Amino acid sequence: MSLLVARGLTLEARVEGEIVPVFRGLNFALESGRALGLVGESGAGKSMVGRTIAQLLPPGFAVTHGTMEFDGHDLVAMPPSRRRALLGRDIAFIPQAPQAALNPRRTIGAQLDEHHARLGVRGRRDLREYALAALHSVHLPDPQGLRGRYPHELSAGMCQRVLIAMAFAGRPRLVVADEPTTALDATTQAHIIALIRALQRAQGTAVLFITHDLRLAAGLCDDVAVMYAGDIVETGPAAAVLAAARHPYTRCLQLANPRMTGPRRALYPLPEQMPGLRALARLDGCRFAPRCPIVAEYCLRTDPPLEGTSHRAACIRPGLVPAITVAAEVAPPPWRPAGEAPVLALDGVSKHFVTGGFFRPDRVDAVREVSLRIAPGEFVAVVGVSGSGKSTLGRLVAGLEQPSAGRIVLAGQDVTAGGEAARLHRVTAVQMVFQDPQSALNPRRRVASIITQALEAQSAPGSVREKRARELLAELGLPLELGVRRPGQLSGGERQRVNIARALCAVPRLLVADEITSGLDVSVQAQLLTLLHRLRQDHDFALLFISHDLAAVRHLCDRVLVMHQGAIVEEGPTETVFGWPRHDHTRALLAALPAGA
Amino acid sequence: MADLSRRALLGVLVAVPHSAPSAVQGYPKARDAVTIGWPGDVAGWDPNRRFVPDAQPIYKMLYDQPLDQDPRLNLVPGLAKAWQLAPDARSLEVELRDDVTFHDGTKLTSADFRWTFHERIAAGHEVDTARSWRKVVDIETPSATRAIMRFGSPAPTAPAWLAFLGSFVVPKHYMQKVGLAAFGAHPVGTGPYRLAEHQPGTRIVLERNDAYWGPKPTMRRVTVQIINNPSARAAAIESGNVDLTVAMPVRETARLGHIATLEAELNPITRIILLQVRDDAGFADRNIRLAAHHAIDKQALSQAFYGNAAVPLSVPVIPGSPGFLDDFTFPHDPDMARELLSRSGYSPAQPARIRMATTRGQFPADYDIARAIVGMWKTVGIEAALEVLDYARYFELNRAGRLPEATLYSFDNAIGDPEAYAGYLLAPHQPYSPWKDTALGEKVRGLFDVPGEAERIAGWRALNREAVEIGACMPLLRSVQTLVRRKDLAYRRFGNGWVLPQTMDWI
Amino acid sequence: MTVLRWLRSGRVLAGLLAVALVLALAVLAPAIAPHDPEAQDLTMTLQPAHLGSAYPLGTDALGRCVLSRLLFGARLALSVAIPGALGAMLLGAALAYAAGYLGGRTDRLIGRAVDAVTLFPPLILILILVFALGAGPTNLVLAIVLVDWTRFCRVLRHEVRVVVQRDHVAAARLLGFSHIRTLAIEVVPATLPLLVTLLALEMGIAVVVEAIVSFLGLGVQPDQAAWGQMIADGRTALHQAPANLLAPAAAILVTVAGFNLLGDGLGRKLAARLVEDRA
Amino acid sequence: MARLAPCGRRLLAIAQRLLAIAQRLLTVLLLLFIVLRVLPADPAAPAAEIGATRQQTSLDEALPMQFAIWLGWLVQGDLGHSSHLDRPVAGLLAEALPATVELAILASSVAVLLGVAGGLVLFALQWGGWQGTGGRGTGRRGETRAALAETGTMLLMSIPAFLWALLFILVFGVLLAAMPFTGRLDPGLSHPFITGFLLLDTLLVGDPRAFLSAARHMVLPAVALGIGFAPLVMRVLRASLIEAYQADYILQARLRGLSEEQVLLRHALGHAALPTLGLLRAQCGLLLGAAVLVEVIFAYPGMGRLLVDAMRNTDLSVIQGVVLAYCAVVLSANVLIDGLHLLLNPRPRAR
Repeated sequence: MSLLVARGLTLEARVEGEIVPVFRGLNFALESGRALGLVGESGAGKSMVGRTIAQLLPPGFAVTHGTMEFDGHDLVAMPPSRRRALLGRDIAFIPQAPQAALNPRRTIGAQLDEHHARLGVRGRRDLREYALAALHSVHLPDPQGLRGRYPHELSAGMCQRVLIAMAFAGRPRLVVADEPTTALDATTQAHIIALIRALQRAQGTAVLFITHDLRLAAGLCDDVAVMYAGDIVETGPAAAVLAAARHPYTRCLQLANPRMTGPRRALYPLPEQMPGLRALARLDGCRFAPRCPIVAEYCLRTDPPLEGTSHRAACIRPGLVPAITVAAEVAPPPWRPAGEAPVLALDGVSKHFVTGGFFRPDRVDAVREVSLRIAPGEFVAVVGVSGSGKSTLGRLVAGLEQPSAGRIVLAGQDVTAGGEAARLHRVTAVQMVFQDPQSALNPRRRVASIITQALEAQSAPGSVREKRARELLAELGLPLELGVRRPGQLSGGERQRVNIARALCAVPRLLVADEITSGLDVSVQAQLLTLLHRLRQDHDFALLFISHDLAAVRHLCDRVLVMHQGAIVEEGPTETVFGWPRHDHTRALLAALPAGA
Repeated sequence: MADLSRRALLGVLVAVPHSAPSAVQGYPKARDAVTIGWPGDVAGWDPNRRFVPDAQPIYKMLYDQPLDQDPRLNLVPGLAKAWQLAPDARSLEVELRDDVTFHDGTKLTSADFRWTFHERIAAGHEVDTARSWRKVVDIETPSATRAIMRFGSPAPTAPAWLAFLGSFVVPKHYMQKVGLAAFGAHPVGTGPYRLAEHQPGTRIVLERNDAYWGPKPTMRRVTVQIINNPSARAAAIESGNVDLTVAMPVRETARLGHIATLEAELNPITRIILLQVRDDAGFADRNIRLAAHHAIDKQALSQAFYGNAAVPLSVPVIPGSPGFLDDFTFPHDPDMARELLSRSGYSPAQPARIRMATTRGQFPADYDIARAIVGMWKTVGIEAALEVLDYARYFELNRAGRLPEATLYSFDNAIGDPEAYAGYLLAPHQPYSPWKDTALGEKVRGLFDVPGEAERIAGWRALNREAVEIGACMPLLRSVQTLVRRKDLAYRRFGNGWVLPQTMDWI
Repeated sequence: MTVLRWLRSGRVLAGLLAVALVLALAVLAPAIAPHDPEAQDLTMTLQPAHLGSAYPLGTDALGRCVLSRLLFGARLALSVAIPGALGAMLLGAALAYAAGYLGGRTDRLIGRAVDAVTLFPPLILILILVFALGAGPTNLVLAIVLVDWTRFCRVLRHEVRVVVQRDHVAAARLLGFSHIRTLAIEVVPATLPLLVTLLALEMGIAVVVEAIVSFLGLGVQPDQAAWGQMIADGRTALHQAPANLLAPAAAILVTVAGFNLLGDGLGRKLAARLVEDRA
Repeated sequence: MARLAPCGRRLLAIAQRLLAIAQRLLTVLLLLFIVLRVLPADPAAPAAEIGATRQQTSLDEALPMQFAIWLGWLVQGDLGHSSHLDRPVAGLLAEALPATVELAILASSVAVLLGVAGGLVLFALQWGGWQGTGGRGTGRRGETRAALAETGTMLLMSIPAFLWALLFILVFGVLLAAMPFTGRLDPGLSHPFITGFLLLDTLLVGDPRAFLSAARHMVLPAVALGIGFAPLVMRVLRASLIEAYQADYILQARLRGLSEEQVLLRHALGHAALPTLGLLRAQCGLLLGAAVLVEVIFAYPGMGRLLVDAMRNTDLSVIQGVVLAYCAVVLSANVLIDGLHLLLNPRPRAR
């Protein structure tokens, strides 16, 4: 008998007075001791599946039909007290943001003790023993010292280990892991996945693994289920799904992911994005139909059921799926004459911050003696884990920070000293695309006004700005009517494009892009990377691409710099660095990538 | 006479039936304790330091005076068993009791008398008694119980002054030993009570002095609750927080009188309400002063604030007292006021501007009277800016020559002598008088030294009239004391408005 | 557009109505007051309220019309509250923008000034300022400005810091905007709702301050028609003419509640942060 | 890493804090000096009233010198002498300061108790219990309730403390005659003075009647003062509870199967404590300001009464002393609350 079975599960929510389904008639089953990967982009409803198991739903959400059976008992209909008795013991959860999931005001030991006490451990000595054992089981060093620490004194990875220890402490029969590695650095990710896998194997636990990363799911799980807009569109053994997708969405998702091996093929830019809950409610037929490359007229009318035996897909034309392809190679960069003066030259640039007070100044060296050159039109990436100083480097180049030492030459002019002249020179020499479009776009302005802000600074007349706004919108592939909207009314992908458009308006010779693809869904990221490739063909600008996503870097950039603790530890053409890494840190970064990437 | 039958007197003055236990009272009450709601605090514990009439009853609990007054204000023996003023009024001999001890156990002697009325004044202590006893050139102390005061000029009112403001005997040895500051914190007197606790502005607690030389008070413990606000005092008596309180608005007093457990009294007393005026600044012009006086409708004030119980005055003495003039009235005449003002170039459109000060809550409706006067002045062409002060502040300001042109003032004359009215209200060297013009001042000064009684009184009557006619004095009303007490609390009613806890008893 | 959205909130509407009513009564006081608020009639003291009579709310201890004094009291209250709150806002906001935008030494200096002033309980600092400067509405306004600018400065500085750290401000600088222009276009508009909210709340505070100071008899002329003064007087006449106390108390309540509802409704989203009032 | 480092660091941090406090105090003194000695429109006025001749000597000096002389006196603990009450200011403060602090502490307790209770009720009303099981409909009804609650608390907040005080006297003091409302003790009882905190002192001298009487006298002033601040606490608590229940760790605690009571007591309230503390810190000065009126109305012998009387009598040394004492109270409260904050919040504060 299956451990966890969803039968015709329908979750509804009230959104602005309207009742809309979050998912409808969901069916899946998870056998004891096996791992099921629930894969989908944000908005697919996959996280709600986890919360439906605990019946801890946000206000306004309710299960209206169907059952979620755990060991033969319906969790939905069960009295809350019985359900709560299962939680933490038979059913355990591993959260997405480990540091936020621990109470910041209590020590690790206190939180472990609280959990162990609930599991029936009594007495101070026993609690201590259990805590030490739990911390030891997840390979945390110095368990004794750790008990007295607070969550903020631990890294995110360590916190996640603590939470994993808690999850597996009660020898649960089911562990629900909701994006357990998303908030972690690439190098930590792999360790956490391995840990979950090891504990699952050791305890024979069933795991429901919720993730946006198909390859990650395939690496950990026996089976995967791909969700799209509240429906499972494809399910089957992990290997089978990965090897031969039978639903166009799965296929598109795979093609939208840049690869770390093989030729740099183009990405599949799925148009638009997943419909929101309210749009969904009004959608008849197959939910993927509006974005489907192989849509038929019939698809718009009827919602297809999952078909097949072990590997099932909800598509009436699974045969056409393999035919969805992309260009095998991205277009090469436009030819440039050799020996041009670099658009950016850094010589021994350092930056340190002084924090703390009068008595104990703390010096943080964010960037140490970095020297680099970027040729006109060259796409250069800076990679490194968070805290490696790559963002500070970007801000130094853009002029948002002043270097503590060294020299910065931008388009032939020394701008190290700053000052008014340097600032005005920078306007056309360098522009920056910020990581978080939410913060980077003034919510009070209209899109057209935002993207022509550079002209506003030069006090250009309204007609000129209007014309330029239309040009930019067209170039960025945005509909013209978007010009009158405000950032709050745009989707994430649209916002990031507006963000880029504003930087391009000034026609800079160098664009600094700081983590512009992080936090975006795969399909949106693909759109953006494809867009940058295209813009490179039409415009003459160099790019300093700061990212922790090696695959995106490999897809986009010619040259890569690896930063570690503020210094550049390795530098070279992308293929060379990724193919034959020389520095340990580079190797560590590469090793952390999920298998099959 | 000293052993005046207090009980008998109580029977006469306070005929109150036994009442049922108070319903207002929330908690049990000791039979030998009483709580008084009082409008103001003492300005320090040195009884010679400031002349604040309202503080006198409190000082009288702690200290004794050489002479005392009976309820009808006759002089009676106090610390002095006998006294004798020389015919030329240039010396006064007193015979002190020999059984009086201070609270610290030391005996009262003529040395303390000399210290109080001569030595500490000569030593330059900052005390108001320096003014009332300025004529003292020496005090001889032939024995421990005898003292002879020698005056530089005739002092016909000296005996009365021994029973008046500030004339409390303080201990020489103790004061010299601990110093003035410490004395202020831990005062020592000879009175029927000793100070147990004092929270400035809030409460004074006194415990009975069981070694008292005189009749032993019934009340073992007296709490004086300082409540500035008249309505808070009313609420306090109504709710049973205090047993007796004074100086409430007349209407409020009447209302409280209807409550079964309370008794309300309206007692005409020896105080007068008047405007103390300056002879300079905005009041330098006599026309303005007289106009200000003519503009005041005293009858309306009495009606509005005292239910007509307060008699309007034209001279600064109470009717029936020696200095009173039956044949002189200063009329309420707004037209005359306007006329006088226009002579000096003022009108309601172009008003004369002055400042005026008033107390607030010191005597019934004081603040209202002041505001009413400001309103009356406004209609004739005097614009007065009003400020609030209390008596202690009045003296401070007057010393600094910074009093406003007019101050609403209630002057206590417990002894009823005209000298103690106009003599102090108008003498430029006195702490009370903001009138510093020496022409009038010399006349006043002269009258102090007239030994013949008839001549003296005639002089004061003439002076009273002149002062009013030149606008140096604006008498308003004879003061009425409003008092509300629990029906079962008896006290001795004094003609000068003293409320003395040592005379109280539960019945 | 934003204004329309605000108006749709019941709270804002209720607040606006209350404030508009008080404002209208204050402005029209000379025209609608049945009597001269200063005119006394000692034969008609402490008349109880009687709607049909010449004194709808009765008279006070000096026989003055309570209704007229109430109306003129509104005039005084608003003539202290409005300039006081506006002045405090102008001073506080100017310093907050300077501190929040420039940061560094300027920020520390202004922060220290705010720190020092906020060590004084605000009302007490106002009282001693009034004591030092002398009584009168102008000095009271000055005292309110000199004390309450910190309320604006503290909260607003925090908000400005948050906005300034947003990337669109950096972007504006990169695109060639001058500091002034960046501040005016990218920063100030984002903080306006907060400013308007604070202003409304401050007006309520200033009304209470005026009432308190006149209740204590320290701020305004003793014979001026002021709500606090009326309450102090009304205590004495509570049993004869309760309207003497209740009318001004109700007036304070309506005015303050009006300003508070207005401010609260406007700053609904910010409310949690505002009541915390810490920066 | 080095075990010694945290200790040394803590010492440095404390030294730094002390320096900052000293600096703030100096600024306060300067401000006070400016307001009381430099600003007065009629400079002769207070100067003439300074009273004690010793203080007058400094008035001939230049202003900075005067300030220095004044500081010198303060450093020696000399707060001057009251010209009006003829007593040293330090002595007056020794009695008035504990009284005011006692009132403020009780009033804040009232505010916190009422506020926490009310905040929990408001929160429960809005969320229909914190079962978190969703349930359709809580959304809209909750919103209406939230709006009502916010409006209600806002209306309550619009009543200034002095109106509460007058109302309480009227209702509980006069109409019901249930509570005393003047002073601090029944007349028959004596006022012990050990620490100056009456409730504490009556206990220390072992006088239960005095303690009860003092407690009864405290009720109306403390409630009148505290009740105006309770709605603020309510709102902050409600807002921070809502915030807390959106925190990941609360969800995680529930997912571990903790009961709702455990979640509330062990996790959510802890989250809400910090903003509430922050509120108390910010409101401390406002509370003391409102206490002035409450003290005046209840004839309560605290610093507020002393100050108002001193202002009426232009008793400059008392005004200076009292205001300084107020600042000291605010400063100590700040330091205390900051300490508590550090204790409750292990995370270093982001600056």
